[in-house]
Amino acid sequence: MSDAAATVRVNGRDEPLEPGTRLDVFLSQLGLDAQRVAVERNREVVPRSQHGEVTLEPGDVLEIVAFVGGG
Amino acid sequence: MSDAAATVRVNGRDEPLEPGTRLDVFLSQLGLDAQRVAVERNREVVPRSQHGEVTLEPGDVLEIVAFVGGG
Amino acid sequence: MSDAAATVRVNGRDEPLEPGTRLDVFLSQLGLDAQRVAVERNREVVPRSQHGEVTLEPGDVLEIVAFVGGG
Amino acid sequence: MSDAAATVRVNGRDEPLEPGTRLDVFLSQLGLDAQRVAVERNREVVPRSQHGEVTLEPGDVLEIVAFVGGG
Amino acid sequence: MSTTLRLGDHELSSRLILGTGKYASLELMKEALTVSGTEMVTVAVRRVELGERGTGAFIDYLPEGMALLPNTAGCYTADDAVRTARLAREAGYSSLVKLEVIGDERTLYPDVVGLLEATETLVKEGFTVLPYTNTDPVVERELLERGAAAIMPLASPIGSGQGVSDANALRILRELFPDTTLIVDAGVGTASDAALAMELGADGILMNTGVASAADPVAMARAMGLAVEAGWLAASAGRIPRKLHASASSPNEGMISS
Amino acid sequence: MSTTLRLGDHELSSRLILGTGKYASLELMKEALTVSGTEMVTVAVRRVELGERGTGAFIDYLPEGMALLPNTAGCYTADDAVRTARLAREAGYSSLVKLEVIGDERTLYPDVVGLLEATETLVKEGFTVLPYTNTDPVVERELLERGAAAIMPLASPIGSGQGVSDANALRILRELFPDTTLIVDAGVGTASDAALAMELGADGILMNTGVASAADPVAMARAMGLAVEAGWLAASAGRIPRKLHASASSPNEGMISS
Amino acid sequence: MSTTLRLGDHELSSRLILGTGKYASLELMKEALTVSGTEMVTVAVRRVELGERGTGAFIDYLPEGMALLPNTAGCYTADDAVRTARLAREAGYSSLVKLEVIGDERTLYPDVVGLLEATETLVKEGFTVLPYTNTDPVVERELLERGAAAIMPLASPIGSGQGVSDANALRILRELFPDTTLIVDAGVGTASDAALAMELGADGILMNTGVASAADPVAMARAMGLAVEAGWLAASAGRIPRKLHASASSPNEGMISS
Amino acid sequence: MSTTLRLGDHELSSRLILGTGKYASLELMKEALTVSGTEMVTVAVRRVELGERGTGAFIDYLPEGMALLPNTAGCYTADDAVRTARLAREAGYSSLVKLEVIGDERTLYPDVVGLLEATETLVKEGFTVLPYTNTDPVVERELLERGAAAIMPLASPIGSGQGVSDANALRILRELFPDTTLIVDAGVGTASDAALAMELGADGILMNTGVASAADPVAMARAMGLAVEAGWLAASAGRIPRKLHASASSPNEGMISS
Repeated sequence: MSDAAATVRVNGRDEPLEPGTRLDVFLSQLGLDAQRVAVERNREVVPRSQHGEVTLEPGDVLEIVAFVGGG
Repeated sequence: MSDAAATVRVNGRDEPLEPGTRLDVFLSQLGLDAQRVAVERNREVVPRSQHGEVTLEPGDVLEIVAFVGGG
Repeated sequence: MSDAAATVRVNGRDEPLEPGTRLDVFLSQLGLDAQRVAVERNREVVPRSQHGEVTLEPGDVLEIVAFVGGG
Repeated sequence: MSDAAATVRVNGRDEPLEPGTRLDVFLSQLGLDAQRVAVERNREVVPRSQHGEVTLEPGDVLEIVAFVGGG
Repeated sequence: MSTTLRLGDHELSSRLILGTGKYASLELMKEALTVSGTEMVTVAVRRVELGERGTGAFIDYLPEGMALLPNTAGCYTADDAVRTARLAREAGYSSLVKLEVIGDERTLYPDVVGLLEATETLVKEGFTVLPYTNTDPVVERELLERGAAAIMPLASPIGSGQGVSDANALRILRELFPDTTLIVDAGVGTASDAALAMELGADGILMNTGVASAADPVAMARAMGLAVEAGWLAASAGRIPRKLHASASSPNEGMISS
Repeated sequence: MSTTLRLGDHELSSRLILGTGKYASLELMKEALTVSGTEMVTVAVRRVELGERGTGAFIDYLPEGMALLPNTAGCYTADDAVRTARLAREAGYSSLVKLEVIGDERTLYPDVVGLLEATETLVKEGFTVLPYTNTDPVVERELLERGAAAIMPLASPIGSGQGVSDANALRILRELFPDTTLIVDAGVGTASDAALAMELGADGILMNTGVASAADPVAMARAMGLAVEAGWLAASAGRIPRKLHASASSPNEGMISS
Repeated sequence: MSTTLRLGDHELSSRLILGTGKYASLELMKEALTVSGTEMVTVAVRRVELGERGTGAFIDYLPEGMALLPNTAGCYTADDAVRTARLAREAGYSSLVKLEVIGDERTLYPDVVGLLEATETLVKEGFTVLPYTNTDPVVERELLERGAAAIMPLASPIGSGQGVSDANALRILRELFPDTTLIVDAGVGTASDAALAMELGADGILMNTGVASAADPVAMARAMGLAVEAGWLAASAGRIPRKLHASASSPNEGMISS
Repeated sequence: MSTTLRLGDHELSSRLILGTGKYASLELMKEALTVSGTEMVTVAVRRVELGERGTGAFIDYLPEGMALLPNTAGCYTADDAVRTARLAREAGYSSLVKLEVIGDERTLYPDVVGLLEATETLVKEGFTVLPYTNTDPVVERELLERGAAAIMPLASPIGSGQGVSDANALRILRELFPDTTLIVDAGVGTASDAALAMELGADGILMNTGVASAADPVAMARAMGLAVEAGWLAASAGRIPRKLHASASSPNEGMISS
């Protein structure tokens, strides 16, 4: 109920969310370089250009991916 | 308009139809042995047991088939 | 020198030889059925019909063979 | 009988032979470059170094060969 | 390992199923079918020719007691195949059908999307569906999930005589679906093709052109009957492993001395 | 095309010749030989074991009337092979011999120089010589010029189960020597190998390990008997040509309308 | 015949596309990619590991200027594949995608129904779709009708090293779709497999395990680069026909007399 | 593993040896030889044409520095081959010879008896003898015992383009003679054949018709040069094992959630 309980689901795990956190800030808090990852929020890709305009909501489901070796 | 113009479509060709002709009679007129053919009327199979109960209507579309050599 | 030392070599092993032993008798002493074996004496086949006419000499080299399973 | 009749067999054909012709001269008369051919005389190879020492005899059989395209 | 092949209500002693098309004459067909030992033949469903008597002629040339497996050859849509199958059931008093939904005229490869749809429809209507298909294991699984009674992958294109084009694919199918009836359908050109297909795990083989268009269909029919049985027996007999080098078959001991 | 295979004085209905080595028991051998339908078996010539009674046991397990084809397996020189052949003739009352002069222990490939020499000697002595050889057409011709009664190229190394390693080589031999008896000897591992070898033009097949060392020799023996006949029939039946694309086996006309 | 391979906006001098998975180290990967001559590599899309710095490490090991071809490997539904493709586009600034919708865990065969659906969706969204598929020509046609930019049939199962399991199938695809870009994707195990696939008509080859899991990936990468080019040249060079018999390469005339 | 091929006094960077017969023109030959990268070519020995100037023309079209490997093609007896070899040594200032003693006009198979005899004679005279032979390991051993510097088995008949007819035979030769120089001579028709022969263990390949009679000999020459190197590298790289099923090349973990 308290703000402290607010989370977003990131790559299958719950992560704490400061109310009003923007996506670009959130990525930065996670130590991620936005140029190297892609983000899906609630099944929609968030273009890199909009990272600064999107405010995360409690309960959001994020997928944050990058390229890895594969065939 | 006249009765003489009444036809059914049989295997892609128009055939004259006497009004009120039952399917079993029609097959007999065509010289076909009902035991050896299967009949579809307007896209529905007519079971052999019902050949005597079905009266053809002008414009009916019949497919009358039999087994032939095939692989 | 003594008669007791007289041997023939049979299938790679020395076998004692009674002086004057004929081949048919020798085979019989070995417990062999002449109808089922073939005999080579000093690199020449001895036809079955001549088994009774051949007298073994000390030092003869015999190969006595039969059919076995093979491919 | 006459000298004019003297021939050598070269590559399967008779060629006239001046008496006393040396092999190097003969090759030259045929328009051949000794550096590019090999010569067999009566089934023996004549090394290039000896072309000037060999005098052809009537009836000699010569094979004169060179490299050609082959696999 | 069962020594008979069960298809629908039929218990077949021969694992060879023959088509009945393309024979030079009905007499030749009858003789070929007879010597092959087959107990089931495929038949096609076609419009009767009006004005011609004797539509029964073809059927009369089938050896007595022969089980019929109607096909939907020539159908390019699920709907056509379903209608043809229904007519076949009415014509033949049996709900067994070799289901073909063709997707390409030159290769006669199946249209697997249409095939899945028609399989589902016909199974619901009580048919025993034997679908002619490619060798894709995912397609086979989906057919089986829709109730297909067997899988019938092609060895190579219909009538091509290429034999088993992809032995590995058949091995995979056998391993993935060990308890499914697997009939190799199409492409077999000669006896060794048939034996090989059986050794790779087929429960039976369906063929037509390889026999009917051989120079001597009767000899080839007999050859195919024997080859299918040979391949079946060999598969069950447990073949020797392949080795690079030799292994003597006669004893190494007991040689005469040199 | 003859329906029997003539070898020496024998007129054989089955074109399969089986070896008698390597069976787990003589009973198993007997059953396998019986179900295979073979009418001729190879046997080896070995020293009798002195002190053991019953050297005849092996022979007694051969089905009645079986023709014997003694071999010279294990001989590494022409001289050993010639002496072994002579002993075989004496033992078996027949001048038929499967001539082996082996040149390498691991591959059991023939020593063709020794083979040619032994063939010449034995033919002069009245033997009917069936030489086990490689697939080299020049060697085959020289064997025939020395009087060999047949050519017996290997399909692959003895006991290897590799089947027909070089199909092209067999095709060439058949074409170069159309009237020569050609027996494929060695390497066959399963039924499809046997059928294929026959289709490539063999008049018969000689095998041992493929049957005797199968998990179930009796089933494999039956499979091989059927496969050899199947391949023979298929070769005579005139197979369909191979095509890249398909050819429908059901009529293209007479489809119901969509 | 074009000497470059066009895929999306890329004009590639090398017709070899390499995967980047399974290398023992990133250094080894970099060296193998470099010596192979490839100009495009596949990459997978995976969740970043939170709490780990340096997610960019992998990308940094790709040789400069390398084009990226993201895949949807591991996706078992059209929906997952579509979402993964969208993320890949966002990550890579490019709309090229190797589309995989897998239908079976053991064989990694595609689910063609899902593949068709995902292809249609992504093409509408502007992607250049390169679908990994089976060798079924009807499936290929439907993919092309939905706008696929190429067809990418497997040679044999992913990572199996079986090489070209069905040469005839590739020949058929080349003939049916002469103007379509055809990339053989999966199954290549060694250089001759790659050359053969190109000779059968491929415009390029995509592989991963064959190189990355070789004992010496760098040597194999170089071998594959050469083999793909060799096969491409050979296909264009018009090979000699196969003959049963020989044809001398040296002149028959001019022999010395015996 | 050595990266050069030593033959006689020559240390060759390319493992491809090309013949020089059958080219449509000498210009075409020169270009093909040049792009192939070969450093050694075979040449035949033939009578000069009397009355024609310019017998040197052919030689002048060989790229500078090319090593010559004279052959005895067309010789049907050991004696002819020996005499031809001696003339070749005289003509070419080198004792390297590709020894052919042919036994059959249609297949151009060697006469192994004559080949063994000629090998023995020429080795005694100081020649470095490279004998063209069949794939029989016993023949190879006897050639080596007589001093042959290499074995040169055919892949298939000369000029036939059949490629590697008997892969197992080449594997056996490589295993039996691990330290012997093994050149595959004859039968290669396209790049994948060449790569395969190298992968099976060849140290080099000698070919003529496959290049010279291709529609575009220059493209094929380049293809062959690349394929031989590709096959050599692949053989040394340790290929992945063949598996029936698949093995994913992208990670199984880290998928987005469905």
